[in-house]
Amino acid sequence: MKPNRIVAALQLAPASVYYSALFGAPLLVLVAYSFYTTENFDFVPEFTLDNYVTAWTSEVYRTYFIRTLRISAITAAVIAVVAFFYSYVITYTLRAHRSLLYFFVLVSMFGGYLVRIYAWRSIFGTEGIANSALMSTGIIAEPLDLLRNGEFAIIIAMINFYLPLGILPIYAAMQNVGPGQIEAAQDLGSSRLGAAGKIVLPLALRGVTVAFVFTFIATAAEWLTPQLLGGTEDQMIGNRIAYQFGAGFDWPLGAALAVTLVVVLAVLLGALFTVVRRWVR
Amino acid sequence: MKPNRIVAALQLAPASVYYSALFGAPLLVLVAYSFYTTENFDFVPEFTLDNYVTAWTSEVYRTYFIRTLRISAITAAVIAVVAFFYSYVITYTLRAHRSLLYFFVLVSMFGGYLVRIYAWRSIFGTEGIANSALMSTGIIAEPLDLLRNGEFAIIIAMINFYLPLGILPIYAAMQNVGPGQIEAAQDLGSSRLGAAGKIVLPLALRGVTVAFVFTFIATAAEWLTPQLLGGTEDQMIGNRIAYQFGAGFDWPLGAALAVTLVVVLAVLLGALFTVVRRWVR
Amino acid sequence: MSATPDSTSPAIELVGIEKAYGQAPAVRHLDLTIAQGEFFSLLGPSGCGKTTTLRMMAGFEFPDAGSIRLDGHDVTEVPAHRRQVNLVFQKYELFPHMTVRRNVGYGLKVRRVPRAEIDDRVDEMLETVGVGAFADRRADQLSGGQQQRVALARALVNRPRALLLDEPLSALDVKLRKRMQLELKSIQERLGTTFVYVTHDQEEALLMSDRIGIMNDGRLLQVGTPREIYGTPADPFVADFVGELNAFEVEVRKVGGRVSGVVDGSPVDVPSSASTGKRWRIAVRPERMEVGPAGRKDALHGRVTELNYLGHTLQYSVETAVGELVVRAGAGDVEREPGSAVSIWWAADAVIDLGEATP
Amino acid sequence: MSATPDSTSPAIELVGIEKAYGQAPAVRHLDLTIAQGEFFSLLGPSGCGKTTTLRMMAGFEFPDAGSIRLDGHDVTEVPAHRRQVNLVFQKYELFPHMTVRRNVGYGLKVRRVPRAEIDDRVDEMLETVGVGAFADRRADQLSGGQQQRVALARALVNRPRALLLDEPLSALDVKLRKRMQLELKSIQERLGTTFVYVTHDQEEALLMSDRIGIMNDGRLLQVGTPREIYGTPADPFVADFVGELNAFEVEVRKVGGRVSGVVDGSPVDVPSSASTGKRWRIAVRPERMEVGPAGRKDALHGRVTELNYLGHTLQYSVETAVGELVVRAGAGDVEREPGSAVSIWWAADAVIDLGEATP
Repeated sequence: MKPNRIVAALQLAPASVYYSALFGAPLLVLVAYSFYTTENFDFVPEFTLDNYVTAWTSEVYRTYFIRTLRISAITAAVIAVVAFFYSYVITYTLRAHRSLLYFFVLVSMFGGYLVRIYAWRSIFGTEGIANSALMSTGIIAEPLDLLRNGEFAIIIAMINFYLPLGILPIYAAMQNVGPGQIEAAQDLGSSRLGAAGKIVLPLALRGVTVAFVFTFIATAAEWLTPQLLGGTEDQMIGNRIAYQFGAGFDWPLGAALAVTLVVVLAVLLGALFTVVRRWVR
Repeated sequence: MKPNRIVAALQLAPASVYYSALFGAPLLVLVAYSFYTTENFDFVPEFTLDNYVTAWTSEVYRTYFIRTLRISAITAAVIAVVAFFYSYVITYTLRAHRSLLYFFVLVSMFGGYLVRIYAWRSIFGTEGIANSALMSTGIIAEPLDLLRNGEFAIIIAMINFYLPLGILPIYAAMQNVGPGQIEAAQDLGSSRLGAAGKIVLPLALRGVTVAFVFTFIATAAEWLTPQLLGGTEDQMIGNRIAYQFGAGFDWPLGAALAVTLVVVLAVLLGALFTVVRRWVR
Repeated sequence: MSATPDSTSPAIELVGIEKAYGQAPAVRHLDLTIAQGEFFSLLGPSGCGKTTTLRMMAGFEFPDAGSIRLDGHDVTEVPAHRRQVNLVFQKYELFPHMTVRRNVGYGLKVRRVPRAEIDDRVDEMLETVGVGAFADRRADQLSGGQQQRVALARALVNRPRALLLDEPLSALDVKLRKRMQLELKSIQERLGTTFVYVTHDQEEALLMSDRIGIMNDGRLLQVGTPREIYGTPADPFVADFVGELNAFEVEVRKVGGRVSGVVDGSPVDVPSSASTGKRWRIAVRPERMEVGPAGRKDALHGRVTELNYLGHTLQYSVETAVGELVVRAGAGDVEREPGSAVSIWWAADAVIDLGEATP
Repeated sequence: MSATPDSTSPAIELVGIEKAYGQAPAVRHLDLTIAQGEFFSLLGPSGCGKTTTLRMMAGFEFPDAGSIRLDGHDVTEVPAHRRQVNLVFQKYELFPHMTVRRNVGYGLKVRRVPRAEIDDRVDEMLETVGVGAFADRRADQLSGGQQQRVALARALVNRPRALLLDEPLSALDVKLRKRMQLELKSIQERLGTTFVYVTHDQEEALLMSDRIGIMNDGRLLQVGTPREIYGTPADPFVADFVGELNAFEVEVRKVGGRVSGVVDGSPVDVPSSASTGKRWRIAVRPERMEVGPAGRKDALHGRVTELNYLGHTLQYSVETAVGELVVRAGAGDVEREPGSAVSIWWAADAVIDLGEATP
């Protein structure tokens, strides 16, 4: 009678399986590993909480976690603000070119990480362009620490890399707010800026929140950028996790760190969503 | 008189500068470096074509280039096909859930590369799950080469990682083809499959081409996945470039390889666009 | 695959059709027979179930209960692409990447009609609907009216057993819509194809249809010719939806030996079904009411509150004892300025019976 | 910030307005004066420049040349948010995240009107437009008609010097549109606010307006009352766009001492401007033509090709020597079946002069 429903169910199945496999399975494996015991560089399925004890009590890891959250929060916040204005301008002011400008955003999501990260290295390196330029013009006498590899360099580079990720959801949300609604606000006496704040921001707030969350998660899980730009000291928790899965060869500890990161992010972002939802009401 | 135009120009400026800086500048730096001479582990600005001679004549690099193009072409082709069907299903068949399913796609673009790459390593590793499972069930007696780290593993993992990138443009293109047009084709006697082939595919072809090109470029520039999954032998040109910029410390040769890759990709994809455009007419 | 209709059976029969979406019923126990060659309209407000009914005829929706017959054959479960009916969509749904000619030839090509025959039939149909000059344009380069014609040609060229039209003119502007109404009607008469036409515009339905079915809330309330629907509506909803209406209550009494309605002291004609001592609900169309100088006997008395000029007619709003009445008069008639006292009366056959008033 | 209009100046004056987008002129040398308290409509087909003109009055577009005065003050360069006019948008453009009350109060809040006064004025205005019951609903939970009323209230609550309306009823269905036309008109009369109303629907413009300006192709062709526009159109475009028209050519000759047009051997009345020996183009509205039995002298002769029932009227298509004419008669008149021979005539004052025929 209703062949469409059966067909739909059959077609939904592969997608569900695909996404459970993609996200659910690795996480389960990770959770399982985090309770394994490490013996002589081998992992045995004996239940232990040791990995979590190490992950939570070690001063070293706490420093990494706090640095990671700080870097990600700053990066995500800057991206949310910049992405809002970028989306606003391409959606309303430069409406005629918006497809092209949006295409730029998409392209820059995956275009040449390799080239760009080396460009950043040459800017922020020990002998980097940033310091050399300032020194040669006589503005500074000695290389500034800020402009060397380190937290600042990581944040600047990650803002550059993840900005498109922040633009996507905000741009999408703004497509539902017609220029007509902005005109209506102007007609009623709001300036352009007033309309942006009172009409566009509330209506696109969900997109802004999603942008913050996306970039927060993505940067908190980063290990490549800090590895290449962070020097030896200013690395993030992702580097410790990668190390335990790689050269460190302590997968259970790596898994416990990863699970801890996931839980911390979930709690923080859950709180954020609650606050935003209340604010919107 | 027309304050909006001036405002628009002022607002367009930062975007233009940003994107020229993002793409143009690194490329120019790269091209410049590729003509530098390497002397005693230092690079001096003396014009030479030696780097290009090495890049183009060395048997080793040719092997890397060919392997890279083969891997990327297969990956991009599989992604284009799978992404078309995925987009088709979420746009038309599962219309009611399409926002959710599209959200899945977006999330999976950046969610947990770290976790997933280690999951793939555990599947395809020397002692990987794929071989162990088949051997323990007695289907095979010895580990299959195919299921070890290598080209096959790279392709499978990259399809998984870059599929969302392929879905984005195809999904976007399909949003312009209403379900009404499919119904019109059915009303005129086409089956569901016929309508997909005769109406949806031609109308979404631009999106399919863009998906192929995006994923081709992105995978051809990859060096991380082959480094982690490709074993020592089956690496891609990106690994050689990264090596020359890193441990190899021969930036001019690395730059010449990168410029060569960009040129080869530009020529191949230019040809593809020409063919597609002619076919559509 | 002959396209000649089987003239011994009705074109379309719907028997006991029921259709619900989840808990919400869309069509409730609908029976309907449409004759060969008829121009039949389904008329009703948005959400009344008319489009769902049409889509069940087309094979895009399937009834939960009941059956659909096309030329006498049961097609209840036959999907759209194997049903010999064609649909003209509200938004045309042309294929933008094809020329007009390829759009129109699509259905014939899918059905593997020989190339030469396709060309002939497409050309002929493009001439019939008047877009022969645009045959090699791309469909997305046409104006709304031209797209409408191409959509019509694309459906008609397949010689369907019935042509289904889903508000095909609603996207056109007033002037063009009026012209297309007459053209559609004349094409239908020339080809003799059965047309099932869905619309929410009562003027359109009255003008074009042989018969009209009025739907509301999933139910088919009345089926009849335009004159029946307009003149003797079977139901207060029908009366109000088709044409404008002045509805009011009168007290039914015997006045001078005749059963009359009494309003404001004056007797007015009531339907023969009205019984003495009850309150009865009647209605009179604005153009059936006459307006004249105050003081006339056996008339309603009132005062003009508004006079609107509609070009071809004058429209009065008149405040009376039964409420504000709308009256239309020819533009050449004597004008009564706002504020003037007037009498309003009507012929006995202008009264529409809406039944006993509910207290 | 008193909202009382300055009654010594016109509400709005446009002087020599020119506006082009790139090379495409949108408005060409437009002069227009709209009086205080007037209901003025700008009527024309889509793309005629009427919306651009309205948006220049609102301050969303700025003229390339010419000036705009509001209550006598030059506002040509004043942007929308500092102009004391308000616009009702075609798609309403309510703020979906706010309640009805907050939507309507938005303009007052932005202008820092005291909280208590905002509440009073919003409540009063919601009652005026009839959506008091929905004050605390979210704007996106309303029906189309309710949204329309809220949009009106949101603009009117600011007591604008003029209210600009951009096809505000075009998204509503027929029945609701007709009701809202009368309501809008009555609200305008009650408040005495100057309304500038953009529409492409000639019936709407005739019904509601004190005066109408007809635009085509960026030019203002005629400004006048509905009767002037309909009865003595200044231009063939106006004649055709406002109301339906039977236009044809006659040969002007002296017949029995009088200057007459001769068609098919019969003399017909021609405008006094017509000169003997020329071919003249005249037009008669369908409802001004009379149809009667064949054989009448001094009439056109023809054959009925189509008879359509429109409820309140009958519409004939009649094939004559000057082409197919459309004639409307009251629904109560004697009916002439398709195929019958008929005469068609009209009163002398029914003739619309379209000027000398171009050979």
